[in-house]
Amino acid sequence: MLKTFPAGGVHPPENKMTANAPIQSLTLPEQVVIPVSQHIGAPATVIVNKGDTVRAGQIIATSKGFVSSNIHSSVSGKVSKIDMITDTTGYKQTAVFIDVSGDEWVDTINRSEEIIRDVDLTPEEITGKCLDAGIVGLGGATFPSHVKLTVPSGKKCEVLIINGVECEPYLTADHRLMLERGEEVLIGVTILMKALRVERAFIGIESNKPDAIAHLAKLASGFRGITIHGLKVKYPQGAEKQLIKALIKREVPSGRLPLDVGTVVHNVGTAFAVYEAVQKNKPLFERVVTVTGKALSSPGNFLVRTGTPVSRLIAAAGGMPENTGKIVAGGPMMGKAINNTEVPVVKGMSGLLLLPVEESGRAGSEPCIRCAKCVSACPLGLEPYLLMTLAELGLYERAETERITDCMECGSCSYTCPATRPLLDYIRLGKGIVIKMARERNLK
Amino acid sequence: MAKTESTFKNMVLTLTLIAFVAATCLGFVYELTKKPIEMSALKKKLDAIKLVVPEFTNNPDEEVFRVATGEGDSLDVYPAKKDGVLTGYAVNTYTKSGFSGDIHIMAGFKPDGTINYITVLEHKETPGLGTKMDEPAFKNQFIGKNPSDFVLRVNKDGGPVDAITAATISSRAFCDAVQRAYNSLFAGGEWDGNSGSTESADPSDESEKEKSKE
Amino acid sequence: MSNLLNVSPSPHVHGKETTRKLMLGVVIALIPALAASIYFFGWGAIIVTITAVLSCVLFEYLIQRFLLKKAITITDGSAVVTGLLLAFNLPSNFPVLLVILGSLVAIGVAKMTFGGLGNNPFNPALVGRVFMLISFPVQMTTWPVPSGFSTGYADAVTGATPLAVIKAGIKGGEQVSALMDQVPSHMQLFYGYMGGSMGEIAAAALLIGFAYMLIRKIITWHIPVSVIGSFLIFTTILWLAAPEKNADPLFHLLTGGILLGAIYMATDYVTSPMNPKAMIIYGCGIGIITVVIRVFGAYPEGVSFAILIMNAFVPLMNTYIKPKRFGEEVKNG
Amino acid sequence: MNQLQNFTKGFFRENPLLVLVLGLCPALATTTSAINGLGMGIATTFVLLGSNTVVSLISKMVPDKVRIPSFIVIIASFVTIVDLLMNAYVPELYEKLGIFIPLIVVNCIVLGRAEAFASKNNLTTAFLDGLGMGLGFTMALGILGAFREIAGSGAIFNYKFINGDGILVFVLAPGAFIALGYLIAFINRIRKT
Amino acid sequence: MEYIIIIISAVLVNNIVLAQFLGVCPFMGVSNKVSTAVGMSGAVTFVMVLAAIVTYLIYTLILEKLGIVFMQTITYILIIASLVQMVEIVLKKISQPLYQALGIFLPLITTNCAVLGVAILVIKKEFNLIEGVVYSAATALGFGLALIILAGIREQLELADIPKGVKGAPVALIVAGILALAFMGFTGIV
Repeated sequence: MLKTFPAGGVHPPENKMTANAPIQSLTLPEQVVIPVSQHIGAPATVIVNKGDTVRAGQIIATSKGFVSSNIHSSVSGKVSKIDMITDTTGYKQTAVFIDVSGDEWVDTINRSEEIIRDVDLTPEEITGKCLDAGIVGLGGATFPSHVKLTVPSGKKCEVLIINGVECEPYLTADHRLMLERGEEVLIGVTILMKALRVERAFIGIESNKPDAIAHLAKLASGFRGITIHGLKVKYPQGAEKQLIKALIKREVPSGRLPLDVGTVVHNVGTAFAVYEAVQKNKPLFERVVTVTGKALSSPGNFLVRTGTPVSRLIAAAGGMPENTGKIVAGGPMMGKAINNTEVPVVKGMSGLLLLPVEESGRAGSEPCIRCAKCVSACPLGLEPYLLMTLAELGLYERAETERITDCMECGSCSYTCPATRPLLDYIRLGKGIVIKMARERNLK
Repeated sequence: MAKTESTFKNMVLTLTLIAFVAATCLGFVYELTKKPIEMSALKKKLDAIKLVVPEFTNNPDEEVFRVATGEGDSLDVYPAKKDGVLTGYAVNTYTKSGFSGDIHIMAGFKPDGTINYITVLEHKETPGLGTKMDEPAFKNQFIGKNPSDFVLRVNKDGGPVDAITAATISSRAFCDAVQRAYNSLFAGGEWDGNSGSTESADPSDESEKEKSKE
Repeated sequence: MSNLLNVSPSPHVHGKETTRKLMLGVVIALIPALAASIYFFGWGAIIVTITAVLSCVLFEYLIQRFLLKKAITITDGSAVVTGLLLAFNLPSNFPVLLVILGSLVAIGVAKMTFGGLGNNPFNPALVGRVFMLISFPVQMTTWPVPSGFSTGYADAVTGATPLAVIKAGIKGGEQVSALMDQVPSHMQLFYGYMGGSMGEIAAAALLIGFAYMLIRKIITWHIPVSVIGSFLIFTTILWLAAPEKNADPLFHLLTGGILLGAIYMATDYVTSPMNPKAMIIYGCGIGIITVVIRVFGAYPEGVSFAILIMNAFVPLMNTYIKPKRFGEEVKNG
Repeated sequence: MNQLQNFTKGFFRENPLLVLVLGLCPALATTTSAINGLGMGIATTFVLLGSNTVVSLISKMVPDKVRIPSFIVIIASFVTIVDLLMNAYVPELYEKLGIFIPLIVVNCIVLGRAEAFASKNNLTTAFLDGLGMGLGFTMALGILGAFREIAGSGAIFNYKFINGDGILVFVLAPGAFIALGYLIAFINRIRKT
Repeated sequence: MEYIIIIISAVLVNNIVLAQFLGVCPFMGVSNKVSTAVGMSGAVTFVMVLAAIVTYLIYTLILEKLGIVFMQTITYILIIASLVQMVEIVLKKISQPLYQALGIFLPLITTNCAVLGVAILVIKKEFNLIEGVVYSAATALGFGLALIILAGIREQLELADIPKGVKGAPVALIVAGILALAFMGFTGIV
């Protein structure tokens, strides 16, 4: 019996058509645009000026505060300007524009293909290296990894969970990474275990990736304390709390962190980035992105430098199909629709999905028939139909007692609603207001 | 006129005064209506009696007597006499097996026990269903029948009485009340209350369905 | 190009289920029972069904168009389902005019008064049925006897339902074992050979529809199973306590529309609770009240009343019985 | 004009039942037929008239703190008078209205008018107000009773015009609620347009 | 057994509001929220039982003895009014939380015809004192049940799109009507 979380979840069509496409390196663009906020927390402070020459891996913006992250140049070239751009989320933010010339990397980076297994750093040194290398959670949340590696006194991490679930339809970046860089991933896991001082690590992988499970299981026999666990295919299996529940049967209480139940979750992509940062001194400036869509002529998985405009990715995948109606940065369930193809690839972008016109629109909202499908789909045991109505009518106090802030915006409710009601849209709206209300109340 | 102050003396005085006036008025009206109320109650009773027995010249209300039902209580019987000759009895009978609550019936018998006429005095039956027991279509099948050979049983229970459609229970209750009157008066209360013709054996067992489907 | 891109919040894909498909699914699930009804009752079943469905849809249209002046939503199929279920709860010889009146009550009173689909606290078809049952007890309780496909309508031969026969008999002091000879065998009951409301007779056909709805995930098991479960437990207890005064549980299950109610009426989305815990309580409530009314009350069948009564409790259940929230049980640390 | 309005407001603009939604219990319980409804309405009107008149007359004399008890006593006296009179002279109607005759005493309309209107106005005004309100209430009960009688038993003023039964539910409790609900909804609708 | 029949009859079969039309005004008036409905039910139960006892005693010991039964209405309403006042004062003194929970409903109860109605019915039905207490408590329970159900439904309807003219009292009456329809299923249980 495969493990999974007990309540809620949906089964969208998987559409993982790039599962067998090996990772290709994307050629460098003429110009990259690197935003200073590619993570959760305070934006980094730019430390280069217009006209400066930079090399790949050179730090161009430093983290501001504990929950923040360094930003590195992903190419070599000249800073042409520092300006505001609209990023994938639709917000304006500062970005560093670099005209590419050649491909010179910072000297300290070990560019050899050799795999270095031995780790002889202390936990603090590992955390420090992650901080320096600007590592953030690559599953999509982009939470700075060094924060998660710092266990506050009084708390103890018992087991490390590695997220190789990739439950979003279409996406295969983590899947390919596990297949092609399995050993590096496992070394990365070992490093994380060391940093967290834990003896055991569970890697959870959805059972629709049997090759990855087999491959990693074989490799894991050479690593101490790492076990591979096949999981049922169900969205959102990859959500942190759901994964924890599935693997160690503990529920993270509302408003608390995984560490409160003795665990920390990292993505396989992050584990790989940690490997590169610690063993190869390579900061995080490139990542694997799945470029996919039913109409694309050659969808695939690409290793791409941050700051590359997504138009380059689309071109590499065979060019924009005629009937493209929507471009989504990320997966179809939680990704963000972008409104132009010049937005840059950022650390957290795991996929680029091109939806045809007929799949891009939304059907009109019909009256709620109280079928309760949203309630049974909600992995958090919330009542989306009620939260939506409360948000719609502005009954925020009641929405708060109905725990609107627990919502992780997985989209299962909207996906499943037969009346195509914009459940999540309203819940997001209400949640924002409720969080604001709570914050103001706390200030008083 | 100035508003009266809310002093204790004033309050007591006002209330007492109002109460006194009110009580006086009521006492007066009560005295005034006492007779008419009694009269109307009597008239109602006499009207019912008149309806169910042949012509009479006496005042049956004055000659009322009680007969035991054999169930621990008794019924009022009003003898109707024309010029001193007995023409019939009006029996104020009841049943507990009504669909919703007791039913009171005035049943008129000729001296030989033949049913003369019946009228329903009081009931809480379902309008449109049980209420039909006071309509000729149902009642008339009892006229001229003598319960000594006419079994007071609805045809569903094997008797000759056509029950009101969808109101079998009220029909049964009606039969039960008439049977009680007949037995008390003519069978001297020698009636075990359960001759099989009615289902009133156990008054607590009223959970009968009315809407019998037929 | 970029101007033409569609930008909307996630999720960007949607499941295949739509209101219309769900309603169509319910209709499909009702087809076996309809077929059985037509087989046993003939033209009457067809006339009543068509009248009910058409008038429900028509009333919904008229009320939305002229009274509420709202968008017309008859195409969502919910009025069709209401019409079908109302027809299933009527005798197959029910006068056409009264079928139309019943539809008006179901749609006009029970549904549109509250603002239409999704807002009504009570099951419209059942409000229609109970309204008619109380208003026209005679017509509502004269059932045509099954006769193979018959072309008779108003002049059909009528008879009592098995449940009514047994109930009347028990009240008349007869033994159940003797009464059982007067009603069809359990096997006949299972196929639907008995007098009764159009849709309630054929247990086999209803169960086929149930299986279909479960497989299609139109409904979950919670409500039907808890209704039938509590119903069976209660009737079994009564039966074991006094086998000569109470019909056996299987007989109870196969008669009097409990299956129709449990599978199709109690599971009505709008008027049933929103989470499994509440659904089970709701279902048990229906099962128990049904038996109470059947065994102790005036009406031989109780399932319509039981569902309406539990409908009334649904808002309270939705407010006070919450699904198990994730992260609720684990205490700090 | 003003006095005329005092009289007419009870019929439509401030109809105690259909607009102010007061006096629901008798309105539901006694309207099984038009006659019963009207009978109840007239009984209430009598009490209203009497109490309004007397309250208006003596309100100045009554100290504030015992105002409500005094009014209640006055109203209760009139109710008892109506009760006795009806018992004596219209016994059949009396029987049908039953407990709802003594319950006029807690009818919010009566105490409401006495307290909010009659105690603050002169005799004529209070009298007209009581008459208007009472007749307005009577009218509403009559309409409701007529509707229920027509729909429920196919008759009007006990004259049966159809063969057989009507829609029985309308002479029963559920029909009372539903009919009154739609009647008020209907009034709401014409008031707003 | 007798008491059980009284209880079932008063709560389900002859529900005071849904079948007997008593206490409809508070039934409509305080059914907007479940919490107030619960408070009202509590207060009504308390007063109803108390009033039934006191009026019963007064009736049998004074009115009947003196032969002034026609003074019933006037005496009862005065008893209930002063009872409500007294309860209010006593409650305020002995239990502040209880007073806060029930206090605001108490003045409304004077004009709740269910209270007076029950007091009269206890006499009319020829109950003895204990039966009267059981009957009044069960009636109050039935009142509370209907009130809380209606409040639950009305709370939910707050979130619904009710047509304009029907909103408010009409829809509450129609819900009550359907509720009465459903409760008719209990006919004949006792």
